[in-house]
Parts: sequence; C-alpha cells; structure tokens
Amino acid sequence: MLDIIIAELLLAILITFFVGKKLAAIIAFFISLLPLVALLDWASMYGFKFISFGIEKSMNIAISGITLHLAITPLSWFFGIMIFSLFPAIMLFSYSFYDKNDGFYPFMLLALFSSFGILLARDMLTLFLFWEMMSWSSFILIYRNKDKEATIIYLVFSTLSAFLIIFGILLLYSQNNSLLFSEINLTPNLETVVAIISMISGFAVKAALMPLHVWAPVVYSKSDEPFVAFLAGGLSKLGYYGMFLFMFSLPGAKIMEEYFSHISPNYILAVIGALSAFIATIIAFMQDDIRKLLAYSSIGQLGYIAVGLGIGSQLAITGALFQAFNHAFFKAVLFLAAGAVAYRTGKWKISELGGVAYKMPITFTIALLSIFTLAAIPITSGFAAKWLLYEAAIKAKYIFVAPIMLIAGVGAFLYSFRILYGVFLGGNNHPDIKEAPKSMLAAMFVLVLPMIIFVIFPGYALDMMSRALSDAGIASIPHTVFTIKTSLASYNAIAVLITLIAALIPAFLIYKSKPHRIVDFKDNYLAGEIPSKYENISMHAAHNFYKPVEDVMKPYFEPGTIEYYKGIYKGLAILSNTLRKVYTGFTQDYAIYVAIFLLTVMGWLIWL
Amino acid sequence: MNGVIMASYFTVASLLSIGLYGVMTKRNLMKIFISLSIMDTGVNLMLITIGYLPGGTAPIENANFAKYVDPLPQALVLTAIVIGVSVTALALVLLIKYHSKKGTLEYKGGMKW
Amino acid sequence: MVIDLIIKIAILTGYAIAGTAIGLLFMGIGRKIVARVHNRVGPPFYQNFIDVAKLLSKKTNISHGWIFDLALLFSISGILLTLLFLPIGGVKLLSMDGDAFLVLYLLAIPSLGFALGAGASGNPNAGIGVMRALVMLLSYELPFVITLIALMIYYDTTSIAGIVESQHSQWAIFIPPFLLASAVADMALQGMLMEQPFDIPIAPHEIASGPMVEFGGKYLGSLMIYKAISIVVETTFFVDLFFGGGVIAHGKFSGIVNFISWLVLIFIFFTLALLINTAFPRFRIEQAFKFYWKYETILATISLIWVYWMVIT
Amino acid sequence: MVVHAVLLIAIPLLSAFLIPLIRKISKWFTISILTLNSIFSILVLFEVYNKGMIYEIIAFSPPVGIYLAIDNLSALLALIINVFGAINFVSTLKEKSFKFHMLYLLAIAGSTGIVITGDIFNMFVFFEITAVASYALVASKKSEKAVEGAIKYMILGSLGSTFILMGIALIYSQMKSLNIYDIANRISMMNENIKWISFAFLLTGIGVEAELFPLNGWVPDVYEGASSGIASLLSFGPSKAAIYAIARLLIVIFPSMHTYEIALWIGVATLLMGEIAAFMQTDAKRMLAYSSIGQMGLILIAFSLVSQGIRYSIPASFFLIVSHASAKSSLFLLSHKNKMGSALTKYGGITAVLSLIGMPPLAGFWGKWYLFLGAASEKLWLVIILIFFSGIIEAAYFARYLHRSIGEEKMEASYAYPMAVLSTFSLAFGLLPFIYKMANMHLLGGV
Repeated sequence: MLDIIIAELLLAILITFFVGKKLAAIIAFFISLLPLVALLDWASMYGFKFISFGIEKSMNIAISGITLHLAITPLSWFFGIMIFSLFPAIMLFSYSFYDKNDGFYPFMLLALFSSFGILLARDMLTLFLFWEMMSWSSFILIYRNKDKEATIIYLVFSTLSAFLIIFGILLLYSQNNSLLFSEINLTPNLETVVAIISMISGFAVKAALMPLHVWAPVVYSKSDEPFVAFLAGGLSKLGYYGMFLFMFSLPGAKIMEEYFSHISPNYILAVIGALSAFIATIIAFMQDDIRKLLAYSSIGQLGYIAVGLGIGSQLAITGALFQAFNHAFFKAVLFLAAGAVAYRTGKWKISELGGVAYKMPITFTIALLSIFTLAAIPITSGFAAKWLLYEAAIKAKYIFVAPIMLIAGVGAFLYSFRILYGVFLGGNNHPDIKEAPKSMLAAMFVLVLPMIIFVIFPGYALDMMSRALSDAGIASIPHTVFTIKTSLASYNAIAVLITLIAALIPAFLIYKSKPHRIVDFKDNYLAGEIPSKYENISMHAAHNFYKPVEDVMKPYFEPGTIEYYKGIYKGLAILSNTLRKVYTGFTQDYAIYVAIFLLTVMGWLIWL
Repeated sequence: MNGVIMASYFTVASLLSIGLYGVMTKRNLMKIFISLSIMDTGVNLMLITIGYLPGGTAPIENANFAKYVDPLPQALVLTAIVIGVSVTALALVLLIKYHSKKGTLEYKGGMKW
Repeated sequence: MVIDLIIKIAILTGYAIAGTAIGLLFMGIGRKIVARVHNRVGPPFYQNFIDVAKLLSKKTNISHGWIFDLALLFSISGILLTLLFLPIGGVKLLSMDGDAFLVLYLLAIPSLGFALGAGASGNPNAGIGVMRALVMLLSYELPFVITLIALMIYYDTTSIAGIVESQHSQWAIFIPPFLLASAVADMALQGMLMEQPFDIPIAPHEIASGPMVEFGGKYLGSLMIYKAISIVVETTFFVDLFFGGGVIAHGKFSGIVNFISWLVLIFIFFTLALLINTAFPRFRIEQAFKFYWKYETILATISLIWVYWMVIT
Repeated sequence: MVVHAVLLIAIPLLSAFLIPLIRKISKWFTISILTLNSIFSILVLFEVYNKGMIYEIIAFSPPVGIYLAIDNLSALLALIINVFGAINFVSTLKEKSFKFHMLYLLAIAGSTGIVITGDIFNMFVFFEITAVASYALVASKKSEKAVEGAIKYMILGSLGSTFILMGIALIYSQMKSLNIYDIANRISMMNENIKWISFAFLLTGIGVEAELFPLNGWVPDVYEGASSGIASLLSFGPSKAAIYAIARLLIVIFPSMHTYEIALWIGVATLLMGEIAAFMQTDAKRMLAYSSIGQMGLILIAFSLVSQGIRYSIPASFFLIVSHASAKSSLFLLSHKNKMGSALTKYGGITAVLSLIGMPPLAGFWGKWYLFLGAASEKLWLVIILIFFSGIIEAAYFARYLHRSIGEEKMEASYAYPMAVLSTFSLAFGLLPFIYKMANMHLLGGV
C-alpha cells in the first residue's frame, strides 16, 4: 500500500506538469489527501480507529545502491498530521488563486512528497535526501516569482542548512558507522556534541530561528500566499521536527547536558528562542507589508518552540509541540487570509488596506479566530500552549527567558491589532470588493477547525502529544479533557469558558436593553459632513502605526541581522575580486605559476 | 657516466631553462612560441639521450648485433617531432590571425580576471 | 452537589456585583478627591452611578456595525471574567482554575474587544488612541512581568491563590527585594489605571477623548462599567501579589475582616494613584515607554536577580 | 567480444581524415560517425559492466601498437565523451566548414583515446591530438577573444605537453617501459627522486589540461572566447579526460600517501580558487568557467581520498564527473543566449544548476554525498568545511545566475534540445541503480 501511495504521488507530480490548471488543481487536491489517509490509517498506534486499509507501517526502498528506510513513528505521525492537513487546504485555496498552471502544483506536490519522506525517514541519508528535495522544490516555487533577493537568499540559506545537517550526519556516521537512527549510540564526547549542535543549527535555518532567520521575511514577502502558508506552517515545523528527532528521540539534549557541566547549548537554545520571539515581535509591529509582518510574527512564534526544546522538561516539550501544532494552523490561515485579501484588493501594504472586514466578513471572522490563537487569548489553544511554556520556564527558574517570553507575548497583541485594524477595520478604502471565492473560504475554514476543537478540549491535544512523545521516553503531564495541571498551578479551560459565557449574559442584557442604529463609518463624531473635495480621502490611521515605539526601538535594532550577512557577502566579494587578480591574462605570469607549481610539487615530494 | 651523456643532459637542462625563461618573460607571441619550440627540442634531446648507449650503433637489423641504442626513444622522438611541427604550424596560423586582428604580435593584455 | 453549585454561582454573582459597585463608588470618590486637591467642590460620590444609569437609558445609540458591538460585549464580560479569577480578600473564587498568566492574558480580552470596537468605528482618533493604549500596555507589562516572575520564583507557584496563601505568615512587601519590586509594580499599576503621568491613551483634551471617541449611550455606559471594574481588578491584582490579598485574620469572622482590609488596601492604592495623578503632568507615549523599559525595568531586574539569588542559596 | 574497444578511437580518427575527401556531406557523415561511436561506447560500457576490466592489445610493435586498458571509470568517460559529443554536435549544426567537423571528430577521438589507452606515450599522443583539435576549435569562432583564448590555451598547453613528455622520458629512462600497468607493478624499483620528479612533471603537464590551480590561467579566457558548443565540448571532453589521466597517475602509477596528500590540497586550492573567483564574475561564460575549475578541484579531491576512503572515492568521482559533464555542458549551451524562455530550457538550466549544487536525486548529490563520506572516513573535517564553504558560494552565484537567466527570449531548438537532453543525464544517472553498481566496481586500482 505504501509503495502505491508513493508511486501515485510521483505519478501525480509528473501529470500535473502537463495538464491544465483546473485539472492540475483537482488532481493535486485529491493526491494531497493521500498522506492524510495514510496517517489516519496509522492512527491505530495512537489508539484511534478511523479507517483501516492496513497500510504497512514501515518499508525499505532500494535505489541507486542505497536503501531508504521508511517507517512511521508516533512523533512523525503528530508532525505529519499538522503538516499534511495544510496541503489539501492549500490546494483548495490555490484553485481560485491561480489563473494558469505554471509549476505551482507539481512542485507543491513534490514538496508534499518530500515532507512525507522526511517524516517517514528512519535513517539519516533518507532524511537528508528528502530534506534536500524539499529545499529545492521550495526553491523553485520561490524562483517562480522572479525576485532576485529571495532567490539568492533562499538558496544560500538552504545550502547552509544542508551543509550544517550533513556535517552532523557525517560526524555521527564516523562514530557509529551506521546511518540508521536505531543503530546510533550517542556518547558524550566532543564530536557528538558538535554533531548535535551542527544539526540543530541546520534545522534552525529552516525553522527561521534568529540569527538564521533572515531569509524568512524576504522569502515570505516575495512568494505566493498558498506557498507561504506551507512555508510558515509546514516547512518550519519540519525544521523543528528535525530538532526534536536529534534532541529527544536520539537523546542529543541529554548528551549535551552531560558534556557541558555549566551552560549547556540547551540553555543557549532557550535564550536564543526567547530573544528570537522578543526581537521578531518588536520588528513585526514596525512592518507595513502584511506579509513581512506575518513573517516576523512567524519567527517570533517559532521562537517559543525553541524555548520549549531548550528547557527540555516534560512541560516544556509538550508546550513546544502544542505551540508548533497551533502555529501550523493559525499562521497558515493568516497567510491564506492575507492572500484572499490580496486576491480581492491587490494590495499588501497595511496602510493602504482597511475596512475589508465589512466586505469580507467570513474571511475576517476566520482571521479573527486565528489572531486570537496567535495572541494566545485565553481559552484558545494558543493560550494553553504558551501557558505550558511559561510554566516550564518558571519551573526551570529561567529568569532570563521567562520575562522576555512573556513580554513577547504581550507584543503579539500589538501586531495582532495592527493586522486587525490596518487590514480589516478602520477607514473603508474598498467599497467595491467582494467576499473571497468559496474555495478560499473553504480552505481557511478547514484549517481553523482544529483551533476551535482544541479551544474546549485542550486535553485531546495533550493526549496526542503525550503519545507523540512516548517513544522519546517523556511522560505525559497530568491532564483531563478540560484541565491541565502542573506542579505550579492548573488551568481549566472549561471554567474559563463557562464563566466567560456567564459574564456575557449581563453584557448581552445591556446590549439588548436599548435598540441601536447602524451608521456609516464616515458618519462620526468628527464631522457630519465631508466636503465633496475630500470625499475620497482615506480615513485610515494605519500609516506608521507604532511610530513612537519605532522611534525608541529602531536605534537598538540597527543594523539588522541581514546587514551582517550582507557584510559577509561584501567581504567575500572583496576576497573574490582580489583573488581573481591572479588571473592576470598574461601567459608569462601563467608560465611562472606553472614553473612554481612544478618546483613546489617536486620539492614537496623529494623533501618528504 | 659518460661525458657525452653528461654534456647531453646539461644541454637538455639549458634548453629547458632557456625555453621556460623565454615563455616567462617575453611579450612577443612569436618569441613565446620559439621558446616553446626550444623546450620541445630539449625534451626530444632528453629522449634520445635516454636511449643512447656509448658506442652503440643505429638500431638497424644488421649482421653484427654488437651494441645498438634503444630504438624506442627514437621512435618516440619521431612522433614528438611530428607533433611539435604540427603544433608550431597551428601556432603560426593563429599568430597570423592574431596579427590580422590586432596588427601586432606584442601581447599587451586582453581578457583577464 | 447542585446546591454547592448554586451557592458558588451566587457567591460569584455577588462578587461581580460588588466589584462593579465598588468600582463605581471608587470612581466617584476619586473624582471628589481630585476635586479637593484642585480646590474644587467636585461632584457627589455617587455621581458615577447616576452617569452610568443615564447612559444606559439613553434612546439614541449609534453603532458602526457588528464589530463595533463586540466592544460592549467583550469589555464587560472580559473584565468580569478577570475579576472572578482573582482571589479577593482571601476568598479564592475561581483563582484555583487559573493562574497569574491567565489573569495577565484575561486582562487582554476586554482591551482587545474595546480596541476592536474603536477600530471598527473608523475614526482615526480612535485608532491613534488604541495604538497609545497598546503601547502603554507593552510598556508597563515588562517591569510588571519581571516583578511577577520574581514572586513566582520565590514562592514557587504561578497561581495567584498560591502566592496569596504563601503570604499568610508574611506579606511579600516585608521581604526586602519585594519592597523594591512593589515600588516598580505600583508604577506599573499607575499605567494600568491610566492615570497621569501615564494617561496618554485617553489623553483628555488632546485627541478628542482617545479610543472611546465614537462611543455613546449604552456603549459608553458599558465602557464606564468596564473602567470601574478594571480599577478593582488591577488594584486587587497588585494587593494580591504584594499584600497577601489583604489577608490579616484567620479564624472566625476572618472573611469579613479580610474583605474590609482588602477594600482598604485597594482604596489606598487607588488613592495613591490618584494623588500621583494630580501631582504630575502627562508623559508623551515614547517618554512613558522609555520610562518603563529603562528605569523601571532595571529596578525590576535588580529585584528579580536578588530574589533568584535568595532562592538558589 | 562484440566490439573492439579500439574502434572507439579508430573510427573517428580515420573518418576525420576521410572528411576532406567528402566535403559535401561532411556534416551528415560526422553525425553518423558520432552516433556509431556512441553506440560502441555504450556497448563497451556494458561489456565492462558485465565482464569487468577490458585489456586489449592491437598487435603492432610499440609504440605504434596500441595497448588499451578500460576500467569502469574510463568506460563511463568514453561513454560521456562520445554520447555527449554526439548530442552536443547538434548545437553546432550551423557550422558548415568541413574542417570544423574534422576537428570535432579529432577532439572526440583524442579524448576517448586518453581515457582508454593503457600506454603512457599513447596518452601523450592523444593529449596532443585533443589539444591541437581544441586549439583550432576554440579559434574557429574567429572573434578576437576566441583567437586570444586559443593562443593562451596553446601556449600553456604546449608547455604542459612538453612537461608530460619530460615526465614520460624520465619514467622510461628508469623502467624501460611505457605500459601503465607494467610501470605500476615495478614502480618500487624506481629511483625515489626520479620517481617524484617525473610525477611532478606529469602532474604539471596533465594538470594544465585538467584545469588545476594554478595551471589554469587559460581556462576562463578560452571558455569566454569559444562558442557555446565548443565551450560545452571542452567542459565534458578534454578536461574530463585529463582529470581521469591524473587519476590513473595517482591511483595506478604513483600510489603513495604523499601524492594523495598533494593531490588533495591541490584539489582544495583549485576548488576554493575557482568558486571564489566565480563569485563576483558577471560574464556568464566566464563564471561557468571558474565554476568548472572549482568542480575539477572537487573531482580531484574525490580521487585523492583513496588511502582510506577508497570505498567512496570512485563512486564520488564517478557521480561528480557525470554531474559536472552533463550540467556544465548544458549550462554552456544555455550561455548562448542566457535566457530561459521555453519550458525546455528552464528544465535544462534548473536541473543543471541543482545538480551542480548537489541536490538529490541528481547525480551531483550522490557525488557530494560519497565525497563527504570518504572525507569523513579519513576524518578530513577541515576539507569538508572548506567544501561546504565553497558550496555556499556556489549556491549564491548560481542563484544569481538563475535569476539573471529569467527572460522570455527563446533559444533556438538546436541549443534547447541538446541542453535539455544533457541535463537529463544528471537526473538519469542519479536515479539508475545500475550506475551505482558500475561506480562501485573498484577496477581502477585493481591490477
């Protein structure tokens, strides 16, 4: 069965190259359901029974003289369910987003195929192979958009990531002489530690962890939304999947703690994660391009996951997984919503948008729900995840990490409101637009469902996560369907929900006590009448929204990280320009090189 | 070692050095190719010297097989000379082309870096 | 079982109503106090009850659509919810079902609803007001959160009820690092209450009444209620953290004694805020931001490190 | 034996001299000869695959007599040179001159000869044939740059061949033999110093053709000056043959720790120099030329890993050669217009670049993978890091190159099709398990 699924995926990739847009979208949609079907079939190892086709849980494929070991594990099942839920929705969304089939579908399916491979990989070569395949398929999807900076920066960072990972793989391989995860024994020595750190940094590139994040804002803001939804929702999770794999499934985190007696890289990872969350949040609300804002928001939200991994306690890891799960969905929805808005208005700048909510109420509602999850408003699953992380930080007494993380959480309100106000509310600049097409709405709705479910039942999510972590030997935290308990405090989602509903009663009574009249937004306190000359003036106060903070904070954020990378680039350029002066163009010089070379080789060999 | 062979090796070394010096210092393309030819000659001489036996005769099947020089290097040298000639011929063609384009055989720099 | 539940609901409702009444009363008294400092007579202490009643019974109510209405719904329900998750005078209410982080985030619900409504009104002044309010939030949260974490690490719990309980023998304020921390937190409280010098978000006379510019009638009335309850909530939060929730008695009648001591304490801190309010001019938003993120944060960090050092030794 | 391997050389060589007699149909004649040769090369490859190494002696007295030794790598290279030569010829169809066709066939014959001959002097002769043909082919574009490039190539090439001959003379003076395997068996009898001196001469001489740093001054100028089709030919033909000659030198004739070490560091220097110089290059062909230099360095590193990592060295070089030959020749064809207008050129260009950067499942990935495994088994971490560094630079300039190649302008079919087909080789060789088995036959050192 599994081989049939793989074959069908490959076949679909080929077919979608050649068929028209509609057919390609339909094929892509149905094919993208396949991994999900397989995952549901494998859900039996979680104790659920949805369908049973009896798809085998492991398989070895021999190609080119090497064997690819594939098998499903609880951890990869969990990551799989969040990543592969995105694909059908994205395909659905793209149905009305694209006018023609110019390479989106095949490469998207290729990305899906390689994500499938990454999650099933049971040896390092397979992991790396699919990892690279995903890198280049997403590279081509970025390259499609013909933006120079995005093309270069993504390929360079992908290569960097690949090399860091392969360096780790080689170090582990030279120690264990095997590529299989099951045959790797980590021992606390320098090489292993370097390997683990190298791999973590490699995966951190894709997970957009500071300071390796610089590609993300550029790429996110220069690519198509359906694809960016995958980048932010799926690809970054695969980066964290890699980190989970090497830190906890293989006990890399423990090894590092054993090797370093004082400050272990785990702690540094937590600090980097927290700083990433904080700095990205501050930068996020200085952005005017919605895609850049969401990109920085992604970097910030993903930073929390790194904090969880760095702390490494049972609470923290569960929180990190939960945060990853939420982020996959709400960030995908937000990017899709931004795409839907852009599809109707053709604008990206927040200061030019505004008032979209009245014309696209469903899009707004869906985006609002995701923003609530993003801002971790209580009773959303976003809160439960962050709560776990905060608890973990307090419990581990990380006095540096905890406040930074918390203030980043507050900062999330600020940019959330920026999105809500700038894009959806405020002055109505778009009288003529319509609600997004049905397929887009359906796509967003599907993705928002898990958020709604886990609002009331955080326990179910925790069930899933504790099973996912079971093979890493991490016990589950005490919880019921509605409540989570830690040694520090407890959180009862249903109590909050019921009280909120109860508290809504008096509010509702007040609301219903007197009738109200709905007026146009221009009919306001400032002016009953607008001179006809200024009839079309924008009443949108979203330009330079957080100017005061910007004025204060900007000096501290300059130069940006990207400037350092540009500095490296310039340094290399100087090196290149200097070194290639060797090629003077005169054969006399070349003859001298030849003579020197000859004498050097001769001298070296005879002297030795 | 035989004095002749010594002298021969010395000549080989001098020819090679002279040729190399020419290639390394001259800007005139014709002079460079002449230097290359000199080097070529040096190597050819080297090959012949290797095969040389003091007092040996030409390796022609003869009634008295007293002592003759190694025939193989001589064959090699023949081949090498032929190659050298063809290379020189091509070089001259290219030089004519170069001269017709630039009007000079002095190389003053062109494509670089 | 059912009776327990009914009693619990009754108690919660009682506290909700009491909170509202106390808040409105405090607002009235506050106006009086400020007037006296200004050497005016001032309105009667029950003026705010009259105001709310008047606003709620107005016939003309202008709305800007359903998102605008969310302000009304969210602000009242959110702030009531927050109130019930705080221990008041030693009574835990619902505070065992959540913790300080939950309260911190619950406090965001009404402001986010309020902000949504203000945004939906389409008035640029409202947008600017909300921006200032949110920046103010960001500003005072940093030092406040640091002091909060100091408390959490010291008492090894994140639950407010737990913190209150741990202070039965000794209020946090009597522990040297927390004296410093409480000073910091009191300045944060000033920001939370939006009193001068941190009243730029509302900024009377400056940006046409800030975020609530478009609110009138029942909308303004509900916002007033929200404001009243939030006074209670914020001062209670502070008192819970540093004064053991005002718990001074254990045993018989302790409930009433503690309730009164809580009331006195929150009144003291509210009055303190008002007095600071009357004495200071207004900070610009970036000044406020710098104040909190520089001096306040440094002091808070000192107290945090002090506490950390106390805990690990 | 179905096909005599010698035909691989003999047919193009003889038909090259036939061409002046049949000027009118020289184009079609060349095509048919190239096709025939490609088929032979495939047959020879299968022969090697099935039966192992081929030795063949054509009975003339040496040195005229030809002694052939075909191992897995040389069979592959013969295949690449001939098949790619045939495909690449399509791009030069506009060329009407019979001389061009003659030179083309000579270059193919010469390059094939280098890789399959087992006689060191024959190797020299084939080097000369290839070189002379290449000089003339480069100059055939008739532009100023082409002539300049050809002259530079010629000066350095002649210098190189003089050194090769010198090296051969030194070896012969000691061993009295020209057969590579014969020499290899008795190499220990050789005087230590003369051995090293002759190695140095041979390495220098062949290194000029193999584009090693610092012997590669001619490379950028020649690639820039030559027409796209010829640049493509040079990138898969002579240079690959020459690097293979170095491999024979290293692994068969002079296997020693010192030579491996020297080759390794020369390889690293070549790699870094090529990639760094390419980084800031604006001219596409010149950039590709520098990139070629870098790739040759990589292949040389692969060959120098034989002391411990022999298990990986041959597969690594195998895949790297395939990847580089197909991708770089494809990109040189692309450099004709430098715009990827049609789907075919897009496919070709992107596949080529991805293979060069080393993305799976293309051949370049396997090449780098085995290279890394080999280097790791010798614990050459510094080398690995330097390769990473150059890889990142490579990614940067290739991404820039790809972006610069975006455009609507369409290339002629005579360029687009060969280009796509050439790129497909790196895809096909990356996927076919057969190739891997072939690569793992370990024939090179095995006599």
